[in-house]
Amino acid sequence: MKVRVTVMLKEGVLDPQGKAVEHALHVLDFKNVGEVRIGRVIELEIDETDCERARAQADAMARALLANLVIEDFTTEVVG
Amino acid sequence: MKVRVTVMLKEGVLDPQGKAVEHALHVLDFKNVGEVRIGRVIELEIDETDCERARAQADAMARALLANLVIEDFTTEVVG
Amino acid sequence: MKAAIVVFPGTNRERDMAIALRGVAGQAPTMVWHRETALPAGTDLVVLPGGFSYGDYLRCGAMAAHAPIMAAIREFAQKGGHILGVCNGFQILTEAQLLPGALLRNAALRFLSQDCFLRVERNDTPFTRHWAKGDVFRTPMAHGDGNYIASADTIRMLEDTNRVAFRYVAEDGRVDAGDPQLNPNGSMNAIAGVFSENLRICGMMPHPEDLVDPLMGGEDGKPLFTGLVEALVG
Amino acid sequence: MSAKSPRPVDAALAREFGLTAEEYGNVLSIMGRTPTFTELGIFSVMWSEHCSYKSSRAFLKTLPTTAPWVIHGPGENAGVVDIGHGLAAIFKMESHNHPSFIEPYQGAATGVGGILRDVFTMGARPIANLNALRFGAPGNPQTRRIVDGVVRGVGGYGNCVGVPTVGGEINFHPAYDGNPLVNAMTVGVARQDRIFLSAAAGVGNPVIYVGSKTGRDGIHGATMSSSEFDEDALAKRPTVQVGDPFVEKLLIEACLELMATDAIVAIQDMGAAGLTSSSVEMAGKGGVGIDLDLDNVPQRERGMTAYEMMLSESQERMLIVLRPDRTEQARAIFDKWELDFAVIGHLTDTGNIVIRHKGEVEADIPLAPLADQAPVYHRPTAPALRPQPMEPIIDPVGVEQALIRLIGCPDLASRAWVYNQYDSTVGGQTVRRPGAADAAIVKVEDTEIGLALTTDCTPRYCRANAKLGGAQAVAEAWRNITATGARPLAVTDNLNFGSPEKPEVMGQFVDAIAGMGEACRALDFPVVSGNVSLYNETRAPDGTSQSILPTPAIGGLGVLEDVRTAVGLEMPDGCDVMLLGE
Ligand SMILES: Nc1ncnc2c1ncn2[C@@H]1O[C@H](COP(=O)(O)OP(=O)(O)O)[C@@H](O)[C@H]1O
Repeated sequence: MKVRVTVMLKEGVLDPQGKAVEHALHVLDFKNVGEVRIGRVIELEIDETDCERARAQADAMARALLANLVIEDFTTEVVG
Repeated sequence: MKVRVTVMLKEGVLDPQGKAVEHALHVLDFKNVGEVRIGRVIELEIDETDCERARAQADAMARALLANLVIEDFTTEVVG
Repeated sequence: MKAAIVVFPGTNRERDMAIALRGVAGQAPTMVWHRETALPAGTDLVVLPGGFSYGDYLRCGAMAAHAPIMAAIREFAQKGGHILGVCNGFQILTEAQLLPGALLRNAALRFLSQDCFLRVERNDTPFTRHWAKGDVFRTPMAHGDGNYIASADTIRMLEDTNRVAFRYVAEDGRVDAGDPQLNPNGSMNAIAGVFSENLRICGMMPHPEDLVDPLMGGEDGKPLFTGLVEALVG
Repeated sequence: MSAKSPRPVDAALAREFGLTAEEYGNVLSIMGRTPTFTELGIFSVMWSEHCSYKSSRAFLKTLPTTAPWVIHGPGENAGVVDIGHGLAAIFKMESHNHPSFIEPYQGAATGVGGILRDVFTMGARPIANLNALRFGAPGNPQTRRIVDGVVRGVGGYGNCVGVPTVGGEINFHPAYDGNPLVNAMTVGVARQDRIFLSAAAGVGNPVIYVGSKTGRDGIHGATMSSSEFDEDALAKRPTVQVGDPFVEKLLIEACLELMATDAIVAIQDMGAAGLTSSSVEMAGKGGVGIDLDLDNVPQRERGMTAYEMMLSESQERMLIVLRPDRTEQARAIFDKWELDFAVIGHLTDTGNIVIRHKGEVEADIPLAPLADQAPVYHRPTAPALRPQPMEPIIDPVGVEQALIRLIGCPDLASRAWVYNQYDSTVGGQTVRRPGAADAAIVKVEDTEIGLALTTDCTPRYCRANAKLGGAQAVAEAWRNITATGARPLAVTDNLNFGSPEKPEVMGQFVDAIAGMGEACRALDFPVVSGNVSLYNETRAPDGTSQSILPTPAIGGLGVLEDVRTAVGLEMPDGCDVMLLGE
C-alpha cells in the first residue's frame, strides 16, 4: 500500500524557495501566478492492507521523522 | 485557483535521499516500510477560473521550470 | 583573450574566477550581469562561475538557465564560442541543455568541501591542452549537488565519443566509481566534467580557479587557464 | 493615541512581557501615562537582557577596549582594528543558542546571517566565518539531531552567501544537553575611510527599509532568549525564524554598492527586536527623533499590527538613513538586486520615536530616558561550586593505549567531518584552511596582508576556575595566532553562562571577565566587540534547572604584514623539534 506524505511550511513561515520560484515564473512571463509555496512529498511503500492502519503509520512516521513540526505541517493520503 | 505540481525522480533514477529516509525509518523501528521516494510539491496560486486552463498553465510551468525532464516526471492537479 | 564572467544573483565565485583569469591572461575579465541581453563585443570565452544562483532553490541552476543573458550565451554557443561552466556554472549549462545530463544531490547527502583528484581524459581541447592525457591534478571541490547523472544512452554516447573531460580518481589515477573516497559525490562513471559535441563548452564541478597560487596550497588548477589563454589568444 | 490594544496594559501584562514591577514603574514615570500595547512591547524588548545587557553591562565595562590600533571598540555593530595600508578588519561573534535548540538548522543558519549583517553593515565585505559550538553528551540521542542540524545550518547559510568558513571549535558535555551553544563569528575588511556607523543625523533625512519583507517571525525572540528554557519553549515554537541566505547575499552586494557612494548617513541591521532596536538605537545614538509610518513597511503577511511589525525578527533586513535627495539613487541599486526598498520615515528634532500605523499614533516614546533609564543590575554573586581537585592519576592502560583513547575521544577527534561540510575556499584567499594551522589564515584580496583567526575556550577549565579559565581562553587565542607568525591585535567574545539570577553563576561570570581582562591587558589584546548570552539553562523534569558550563568563547584576530610568512602545522622533512616554555 502506498501512502503519500506531503510536508509544507506552516502558514506564516517564510518560504524562500517559493518566493524565488514565484519571481522566476514572473520573469518567464507566467504573469497570472500568485503565491508559490514549495514542499516535499514522501511516498512510502507500507506493508499493510488496511488503509486506516497504513495512514496511521505514515502519520507516526511523519511526526517522528518526515516533518519538522516546528516549522512544517503535513498531510497523509493513501495513493495506491 | 490552486494547482499542485508534484515532481518525482524518474523511475530508475537512484534516489539517495529516499534511501536515507528508508534507512532512518527502519532504525526508528518502522519495520514494514518498503521503498521510499522523495519528491517536491509546488503549490501555485493561479489567477484563473477554469480548471482545465489552470492545469494547462501549471503544465507549461512545470515543463519550463519546475521539473527537469532529464531526470524528473511531474503531475499536476487542481486542489482548490 | 577577452573573457566575460556571467554574474547571476547568488553567484559567489566570480572573483575567484577573475583572479585566476587575470593572473594568466594579464587582463581582467568583464563581469556581465544576468539581465544583460548581449555579451561584450569580441568575447572569446564566457565563464559561468560557481555559487548559488537564485539560492539554488528549486534545483541548482534551474532559474539561472532562464536568465535574460542566456539567450545571448546560446547564440554564442551556436556560433562556436567557448564556454566554461564551473560548479553552479556546470549545473546551469546542464539545465540550459547546453551540456547533457544533470547534477543530483551528493550521494552522501552532504555538502562536500575538500580536495579531490581529477584525471584529464583528453588533451586535444582548449581546456585541457596544457595537461597530458591521463594527468592527475588536485583541486578543491565545494558543492552539495555534484552527483552527475544521465540516461544510460547518454552516458554511453559520452564515453563512446570521448566527451568526458575529467574523472574523479585516486592520486595514482585509479578510477573506482563505487568508492566514496575516490568518487566523493557518487557521479556516474566518476564523471567530474564533460564537453559539448564541438568540444568548445566544458562543464565541471570542482574549482581549479581556487588552486592557481602556491600561497593557497598549489597551482594544480592553473593549466586549465594557461591553456585557454593560449588557445583563444588573438 | 491608539487604544486598540488587544489587552489592557497593566502590571500583569508587563510581567508577562518580562518586565519587573520596578521596571514597569519606571516605564510609567517615563511616559507619564499608561503606555500603549506597542509601547509596552518596545520597552520590554529594549529592556530585555538580550538588548540591554542589564546584568552584564557593569562588568563588561571593566574589560580593556583600547589600543593604538583599535579604531572602534564595543558600542558599534562590530569591532574595528587597523590592519595597515589604510584598511581595517571588522569583526564580531554572536550567539544563537536558544533558537538552535528549538530548530537547529534554522537557528544556526540565522545565527550566521545575523553576524554577517553586523559586519557588512559597517561597510566591510565579509571574508571569513568561524563558529564555536558546544553540544550535549555524544551518547544523548538528542545530541546527534542537534549536531546534524546545526552543522548543516552553519554550512547551508555560509556556503550560499559565499563567505568561507575557516575555523571554529566543538566541545561535548552533558551540561549542554538541553542548551547547545552556537556562537558564530564573522570577519570583514573595509577601507578605513569608508566605515559606516549607526548614529543617525540630519533632521528631515529619510529612513529607508531594505531587504526582505516583514512577517510575524520570532516575535518576542529577544525576550525568549533571555528567559530559561522550559516546556513553554515548545509552545513558542512557530516563532522560529527562517533564514534566506540568497537574499542575504544580494543584501551584501547591494549595501556594498550603495556604500561606495556617499548616500548613507547611518546604517544598522535589524537584528534581535528588529525594527524596534534598530530605529531606537540609531536615533538614540544620534540624539535625534525618528518618525516611522508602518503602512510603508514591506509586509509578507496580511493584517499585521504595529506591535507585530515593531517586534518582528524577520531576517535579512536593514535600516538606513540617507542624505536628502539620494533616495532614487539608492532605490535604483536595490531594484537592481531585486530587494524590497521603502521609505518608512524620517528623522525629527523631537527626541522621540513616533510610530504611526493606519493614521493612528501607536507609540510616542522619548528616546533619551528609554536608553538612559534602562535597568542595570549588580546581581549578587557567590563563589561557584568547584569540582574537587582531581585524585592523582594512576595510569590504567599504558601510554600508547591512553594516546589512542585520547585521539578518539569526542573532544579531540578530527573535526574534518564538520569542516568538510563548510566551503572554506570560496573567495580564493584562504591560505590555511581548517586543520592546517593553529589559526586559519585568510589573505586580504589585492594586498600582501593576511589575517589569522581563531576561536578558543575550554569550558571545563572555566568550571574548575572561572577566572583562570577566562584568562586561559584569551591566552590560547593569543598563542594560536602567534603560532602562525601573526601579530595578535584584538578579540571579540561571546560570554555564554547560565542564569544570572543564580549567585554562583553570576560569580562565574564576574570571575571569568576578571580573568579575561587580566589576560587581555597583559597581552595588549583588547576586546573590541562581543555578545553576552545568559539564561543558558535546562529545566530538569524534577523542576530544578541546570546551568551550562561557563563558556566565555574568545574570537581572536591577528595580522601578518606578509602573508607568505605564515606558518602552518605541517612539518617539513629533516627539521629539528624544539620545545619552548616551561
Ligand atoms: N565548528 C568548526 N567549524 C570550522 N572549523 C572547525 C570547527 N571546529 C573545529 N574546526 C577546525 O578544526 C581544526 C581542529 O580543531 P581543534 O581540535 O579545536 O583545534 P585546536 O585544538 O588546534 O584549536 C581547527 O583548524 C579548527 O579551526
